[in-house]
Amino acid sequence: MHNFGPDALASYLAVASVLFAAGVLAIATRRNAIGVLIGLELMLNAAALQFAAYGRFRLDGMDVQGQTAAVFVIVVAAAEAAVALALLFAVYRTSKDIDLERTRELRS
Amino acid sequence: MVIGPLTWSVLAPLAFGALCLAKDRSARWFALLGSLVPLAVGLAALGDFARHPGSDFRLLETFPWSVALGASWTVGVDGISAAMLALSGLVVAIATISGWNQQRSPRAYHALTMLLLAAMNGVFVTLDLLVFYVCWEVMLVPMLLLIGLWGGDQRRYAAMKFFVYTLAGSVLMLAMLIAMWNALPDGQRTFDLRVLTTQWKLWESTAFLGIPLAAFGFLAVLLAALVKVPAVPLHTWLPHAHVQAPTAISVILAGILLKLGVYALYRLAWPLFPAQALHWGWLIGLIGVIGILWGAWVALGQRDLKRLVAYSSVSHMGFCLLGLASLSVAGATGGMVQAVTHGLSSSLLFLLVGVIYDRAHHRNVDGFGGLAAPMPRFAWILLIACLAGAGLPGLAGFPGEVMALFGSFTAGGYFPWFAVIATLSVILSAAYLLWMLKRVAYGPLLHPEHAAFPDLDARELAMTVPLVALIVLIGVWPGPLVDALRPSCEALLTHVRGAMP
Amino acid sequence: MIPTWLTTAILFAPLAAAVLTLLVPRANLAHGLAATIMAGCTALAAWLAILVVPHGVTYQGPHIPWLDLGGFTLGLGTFADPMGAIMAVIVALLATVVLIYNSWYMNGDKLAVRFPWQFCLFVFAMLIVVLSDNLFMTFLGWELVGLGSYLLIGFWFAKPAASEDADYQRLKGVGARGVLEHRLSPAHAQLKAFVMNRVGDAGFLIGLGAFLAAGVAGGFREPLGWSNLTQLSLGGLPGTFLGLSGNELLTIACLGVFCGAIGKSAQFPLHTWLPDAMQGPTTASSIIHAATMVAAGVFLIARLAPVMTPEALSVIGWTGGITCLLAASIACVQWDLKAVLAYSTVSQLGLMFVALGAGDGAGGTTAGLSHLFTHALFKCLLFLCAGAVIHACANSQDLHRLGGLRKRMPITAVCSGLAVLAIIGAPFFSGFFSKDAVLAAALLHAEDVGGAAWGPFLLACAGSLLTAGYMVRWWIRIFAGTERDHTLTHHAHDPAWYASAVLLLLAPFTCVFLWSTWLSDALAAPHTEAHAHAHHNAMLIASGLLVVGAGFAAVVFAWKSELATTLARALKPLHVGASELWGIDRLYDLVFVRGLGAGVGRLTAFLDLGSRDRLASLEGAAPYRRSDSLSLDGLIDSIGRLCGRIGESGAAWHDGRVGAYLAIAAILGALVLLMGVLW
Amino acid sequence: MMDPLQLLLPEGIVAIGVIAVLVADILLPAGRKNGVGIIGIFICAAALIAAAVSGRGAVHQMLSLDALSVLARPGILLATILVLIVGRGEQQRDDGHPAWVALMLSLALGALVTAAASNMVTLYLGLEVMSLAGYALAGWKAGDRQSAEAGMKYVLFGAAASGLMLFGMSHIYGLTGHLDFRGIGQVLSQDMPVAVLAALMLASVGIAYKLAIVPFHFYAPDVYQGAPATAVAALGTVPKIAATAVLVRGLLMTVPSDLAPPASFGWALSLAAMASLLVAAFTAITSRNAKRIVAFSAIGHAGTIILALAALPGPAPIAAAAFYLAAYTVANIGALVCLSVFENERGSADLSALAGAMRQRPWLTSALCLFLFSLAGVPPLAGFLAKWGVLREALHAGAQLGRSHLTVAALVLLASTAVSAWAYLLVVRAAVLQPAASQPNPPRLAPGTVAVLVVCAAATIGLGLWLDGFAVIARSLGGR
Amino acid sequence: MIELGLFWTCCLATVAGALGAATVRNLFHAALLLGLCLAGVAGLYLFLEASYLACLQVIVYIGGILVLTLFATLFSSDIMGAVQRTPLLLRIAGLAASALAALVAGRLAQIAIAHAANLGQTRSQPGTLPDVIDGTQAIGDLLVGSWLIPFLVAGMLLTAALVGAVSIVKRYRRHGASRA
Repeated sequence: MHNFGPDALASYLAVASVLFAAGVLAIATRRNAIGVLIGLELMLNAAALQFAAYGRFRLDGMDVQGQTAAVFVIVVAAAEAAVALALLFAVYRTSKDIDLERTRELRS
Repeated sequence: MVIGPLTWSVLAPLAFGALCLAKDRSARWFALLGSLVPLAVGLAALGDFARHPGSDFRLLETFPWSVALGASWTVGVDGISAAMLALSGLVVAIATISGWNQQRSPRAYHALTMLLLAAMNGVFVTLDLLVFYVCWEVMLVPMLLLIGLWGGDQRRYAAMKFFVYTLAGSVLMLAMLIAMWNALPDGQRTFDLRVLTTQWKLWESTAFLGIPLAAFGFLAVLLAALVKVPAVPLHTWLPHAHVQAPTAISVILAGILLKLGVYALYRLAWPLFPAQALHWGWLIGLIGVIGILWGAWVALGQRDLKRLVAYSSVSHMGFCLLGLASLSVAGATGGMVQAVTHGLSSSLLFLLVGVIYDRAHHRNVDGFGGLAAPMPRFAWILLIACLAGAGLPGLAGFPGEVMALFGSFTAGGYFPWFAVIATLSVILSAAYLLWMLKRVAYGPLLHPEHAAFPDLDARELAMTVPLVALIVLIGVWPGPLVDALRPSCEALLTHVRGAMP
Repeated sequence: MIPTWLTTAILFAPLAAAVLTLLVPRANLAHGLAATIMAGCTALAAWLAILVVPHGVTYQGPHIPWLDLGGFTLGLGTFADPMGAIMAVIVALLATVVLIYNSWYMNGDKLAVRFPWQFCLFVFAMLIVVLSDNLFMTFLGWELVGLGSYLLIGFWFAKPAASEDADYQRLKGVGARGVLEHRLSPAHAQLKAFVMNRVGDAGFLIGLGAFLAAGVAGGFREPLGWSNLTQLSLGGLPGTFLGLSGNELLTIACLGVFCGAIGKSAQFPLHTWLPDAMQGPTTASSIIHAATMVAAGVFLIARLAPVMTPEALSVIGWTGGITCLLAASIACVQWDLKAVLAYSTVSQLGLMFVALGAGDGAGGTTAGLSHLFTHALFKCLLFLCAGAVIHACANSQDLHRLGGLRKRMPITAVCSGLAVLAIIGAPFFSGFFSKDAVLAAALLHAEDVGGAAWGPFLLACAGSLLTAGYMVRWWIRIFAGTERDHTLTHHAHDPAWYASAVLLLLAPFTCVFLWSTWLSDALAAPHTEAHAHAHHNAMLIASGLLVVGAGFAAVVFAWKSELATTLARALKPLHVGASELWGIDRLYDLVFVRGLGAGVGRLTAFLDLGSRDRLASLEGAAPYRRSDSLSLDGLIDSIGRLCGRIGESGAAWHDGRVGAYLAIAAILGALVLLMGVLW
Repeated sequence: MMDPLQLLLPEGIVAIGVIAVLVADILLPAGRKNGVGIIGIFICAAALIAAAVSGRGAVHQMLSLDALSVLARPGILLATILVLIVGRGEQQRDDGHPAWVALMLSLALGALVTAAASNMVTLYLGLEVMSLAGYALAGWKAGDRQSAEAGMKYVLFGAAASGLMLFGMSHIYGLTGHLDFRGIGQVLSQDMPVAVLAALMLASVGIAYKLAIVPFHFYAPDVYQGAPATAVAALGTVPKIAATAVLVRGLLMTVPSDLAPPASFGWALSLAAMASLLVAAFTAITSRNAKRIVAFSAIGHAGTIILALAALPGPAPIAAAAFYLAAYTVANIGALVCLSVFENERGSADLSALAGAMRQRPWLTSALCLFLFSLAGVPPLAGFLAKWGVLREALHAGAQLGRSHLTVAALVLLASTAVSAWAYLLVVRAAVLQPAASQPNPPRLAPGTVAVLVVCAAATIGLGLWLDGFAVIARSLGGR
Repeated sequence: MIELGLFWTCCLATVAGALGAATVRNLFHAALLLGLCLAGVAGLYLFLEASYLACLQVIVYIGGILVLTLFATLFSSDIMGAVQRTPLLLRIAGLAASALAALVAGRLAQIAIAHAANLGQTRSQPGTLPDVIDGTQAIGDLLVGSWLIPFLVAGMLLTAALVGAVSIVKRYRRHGASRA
């Protein structure tokens, strides 16, 4: 297929889709909160990659908005990870565990 | 702005209810005063209608509320609502006397009673559909708390069941209300019942989920009303509520709350959707007949006195439905008379059950016997109450029942047959009430310790004797009451018949 | 001219007496006051009768509308015609004398002070029935009469059931095997009487409704007035109503009203309350359950005679005939002296209905009314005599133990003897005259119509035969022969002078000459060749029945008493059947009281709210049981439980797993996107 | 075009407030840090005043200060003030109070930005500011296991939702070449396949998550139950106001033509609304924790709000949604403040722990009942009138505009009202009807808490009687 | 040719890293695989002429987030050991969710490629490596230009995150488990 390659949009979108799906998979199936966090990063990367790719492949040349949006995604991801890790620490302090199967005091 | 008597009949209970919160000792006096205001207003209006019969709305007042929504505080009474207003004042006054010695948080108790009264009066006097609905729902809350806080062992179950059951019954009415409002042309939207009544053709021609809006609205009002009446098979909240509620609240429940269902049919279902009423009248009649018989038969199988009286209410309220549905003047008027008189007689019965519950601390009918010897006054009044319930001529139970029956006999369609079936209830009502009377009051004294029961004291006489007097009065001379109610019923039926194709 | 206040005054005198005596705390005073007022009332009633009866006029008194129901009104008003006037006199007279008698009878009873006002209330109600000018007002009085009966049957409300009453067990007769002793008490008897009357009244109401429907359809403003009802039958009927022809509607109406009469007049199949009603004071029974109230049914049917259709009449005749024989057969084997009288009342009322069933043309109405009037007086007398005996013999009512009282109670013996002669229809006694008229009417009707119409006549004859037998037996066992139980009877004596005077006052009315021709004239009995012929035949038949019945009884009970035992053994099935009251009480107790009443009541109660366990566990104290969903309330709760179940299955998804949360959200979201938008 | 600085004055004040609070935290000595709460309250008040005077306009196609944000701003700020007042009373001796205030202000800032966002980037960032502040607030109860768990779940689910949203945004960007709503709308109004709406829906997942709409509601029960009640009062209201505002703007600016079915946003909205209502009502009745019940009720109320939005376009549905939000906000804050008092005194908001509340604190329990009845929609309280407005819009769209699925949705709303009434009654039963052994006399409530409750109660009753409210709001939106 | 090889290597690294990070049992390995994935994405950024983004990716993600993550795996009681398995139902659901997510993403990508109005599916001037300065400059211009507001908001976001994270850690370090 000629549509795939460094110069084709489809290849980036495909990679991003895989990242996205892998992220969903990780979030859904990981028992360990860190694993879920890893999945989250995968999803965010998929989005960022797609932003960058879409920004690049415009009819009227490169649109820097895509890249910039991706920058924000990375920044927010970092901030999110920090807060998430802080809360994981809190859970670890109170439950001595961050296994999501075992820290389920809140449930119906 | 001058506030007129009808607005006062809603405001006064609210104001006195607020005063009730001040002090434990004075709360009951304020509650009594608060209930006397609507009683006075209602009686005055009723007297006016009895002297000058007419189907018009009197004592009209209007205060604008929302022009955009077409909602306003519009009040006015015709004979029907005047009678209901007087009844509510009377029954709450008597219930207040019944709860005179309430020890547990009397302030809250009396204040909630007043809130309940205000809401009920609001329903009776308003001519605005939105206000009607608001008051209709508001009364659930004080009732919930009154049953749930001052009730018997299973009060929580009973109170919550009452609340959710009646709420579920009336939610569709909200949809109806809004759909009707939407269906009106822009700029003419209003909740004024007098206007809405004239628009009945519009509800017939507006579609709602594939059926005419009128059909949906009729169903909605019907559901709300039948739950409150309560009509079989939507009645099973009633025995729980009655059994668990304190005596005074049972009195209010039986005396007024149930009448709201009937009132809603008279004020909403029939006027707003006359064509539907014509079409489905037989069904209401059938429901009424089924309720009459079923309630009576279940009452026959009861051991708990309160439950027995509760089922007698189910049975008696069936006559209201039958009478109204028959679309005859005699029947419709009779249904309303029955609503009033049942308010008196069932209140009396509940009061008397409360009297012996206070003494024996149980309500099992098999646990009594021969109380007529130590408590002759009690036994005589109980006899009158039972006979009134059984529809003996000369007592209040008779006119309404017989008018409803005669209305059905003279109506067409299935109604004569309904009346034939409903007539069986004269046997059953005599059976369950007098059997109860026999088991409670007559025969040898079952428990020697009951010999020490004191007869009715001054307070108990004060709450029962007015009811007895009214029961005899209306039974002997129902004319004024009927004269006050009949023109409104006649106008209603004329309106309904106008929808005949 | 009749003063306009006259009927009203007659009507309200008893009410005034009731109200006044209610305020009087002393028994004698109350009795005296009531008797005085009732005496005045009797005088007024007599005046009215004098004004009305000789001229055969009808009088419409004041009338007011009571309920204005749009298209029609239901009114209250007074009305007098010969039959009503005579009835009013009889009611007032008997009330007066019974009040006097009762002041002796209840002397010393703590409850005696209640008697006059309850009694006067009853008389008021009875006079409403008698003097009303429309069917609706009659119904009002009808129901109030029931109330009076209810109150007076339950006069001694605190008495225990017979099965637990030592006195009753000591004194009871051995023959009453069909009586349900655990249900035999004033408190139960009053309930039974009221409810069984209500069964009839339900029919009455339906009849009333049918008349009303017909009347309203016919355009009458006051559809239930007597004259309007008469017009109805004369062609004022609508063509069809509810798919019924006018005649059918009228028949239904008549039969409905007759149901009321069946109840009030204790006709088969609603006769079982009357024997139980003997639990009340004998004095009350004498007028309520013998003379007047039970006759109200007859009076009402006679009143409606112009309206009655042939179909309705034949039902009336048959019912009367069956009742007449049935009750007589039971009366033959009763050993309780009041029970014999009670069944004899039922039987005699049946006889009256046989007459009414013969129809106006055959003279049935006048015959029935004549018998009603004569019966009222002699049956009242019989009851008062019975009361004297019971009072004298330590409350014993057992025909086994009484006997030979003629020497100790001569006045009572003579008076009751006269009354017995009257009831068995001995010549020169009032019963002879009226019973002859009844049989004549039935005979004439049977001859006219033929076929099944012979049934009532034959049943009436059989009943009359038995009547002669058991009444003679009754008198012989009480007054003739020798003392059987000295302990019971040795104190016996006639009642106090004023009570004896009452008996003596009533005794002359058993004589035929006080009644005969003027009564039939007053009631406008037809006088034709056929009637004369029928009377002739009926007289022969009646005399024959009398001779056979009374003679047989005299032989058996006065002379060869072992013959009775032999006979009982020979006719064992009949004897046992009659002793068991033909099983009717037991059947009713099983089917209606325990079955349709308590049984169905419990069943519907279960179907409605569920078992008692369920009610006890509503706050969640006990586990939920599947069977409780069968009940209506359980079903409603099941809806709630279903909501809870749905909620629980919904809540199961909220199990605290973040991964699952995202998976579900992603799956649902993706499915919506894929199905709704992307493809 | 107005000066952006003036337009964004409230946002600016709040942003500076965050910094000011942090500075104050450093300056104040330990044990005296409680005064910071006052600063927070004044900052919000100042922002409120600024919001009243700042005009309307757009900033760089990033923020749009239109009628919606003008309507949302006071709501956000007032809710924040109420929570700040309560929090100040609650955290008398907590040295973390300044940080808490800073986070609350951040939450408000995020909400302000979100409510005004007219660009995917600002929308995303605004939501994230709200989220990040919220995550920390949820886990705020020091050393509390449930609070920590709530925070963790909040952050994990929230980040996942924002991941989904970002993914959708990137596709929108790719498909249309624009990140601002207007540009997107312009492209979408040209010839584009309907499927593009899928990207929009994906991008609105973040909003759905903030509103707690099925199926993005799962976190809500757990978080509400575990997080401190005061935090929940903020988390359950402030973001919802913002999310609703931006959802309306997004719908109006991006989604082409009308919202009529099939295969459109309107359909999806009513579907989600019905699902939310039903899930909330049925699941709530099985809950045994008052805050969890409030959480489920919040889900149902979110469903009601988007039911109103499904009746777009036109000012009336927005007015209905706005009124609903107002009614919901006061009642929700009021209820949670009451519950927070009980939670702090009794250690838990489990239903079993509420027994005897009426005996112990009659007025507070009465207030709780008032708020719960308002949430349940009992007239004449605000919740009823609000529900009335939404029903009116839904039935109007259903009958008069021919979207009959909205009529069905309205009936579902009514059914869920009846079912969820049971859930509220469970709380009422536990607190009012359930007797308990005698409890000690409780300490006096902090005056701030009392004031907040009085304000909420007055608003709950007052809004319920303000029938003209819809018309007034609709008129203020009329400029659109 | 080398460029093409590098591209496919990056793609492979990204995909393999992502799938591995999502599936391997050992959490530490998963974190390392995430690093691989992130590096691959950084490479792809270079191919998209987004060198600034690539730098940011390397510094922030691989440098910051990954280290944090690796560090945090130490909380876990089962860093290297036998990981307890996720419930089967949840794994199936996760797979389904992931498959559906892939489907949605793929479909959206397909639509984008087929229908997007102003989207070029291939790069107009292939072959040259990105001009680092220009791209970065453009980003900078944008951030102080029309994207100033997001830029400022991002600053507040970082502040909030910082305050939140620090205070949470502080609060929980002080208190142990209070509710068992």
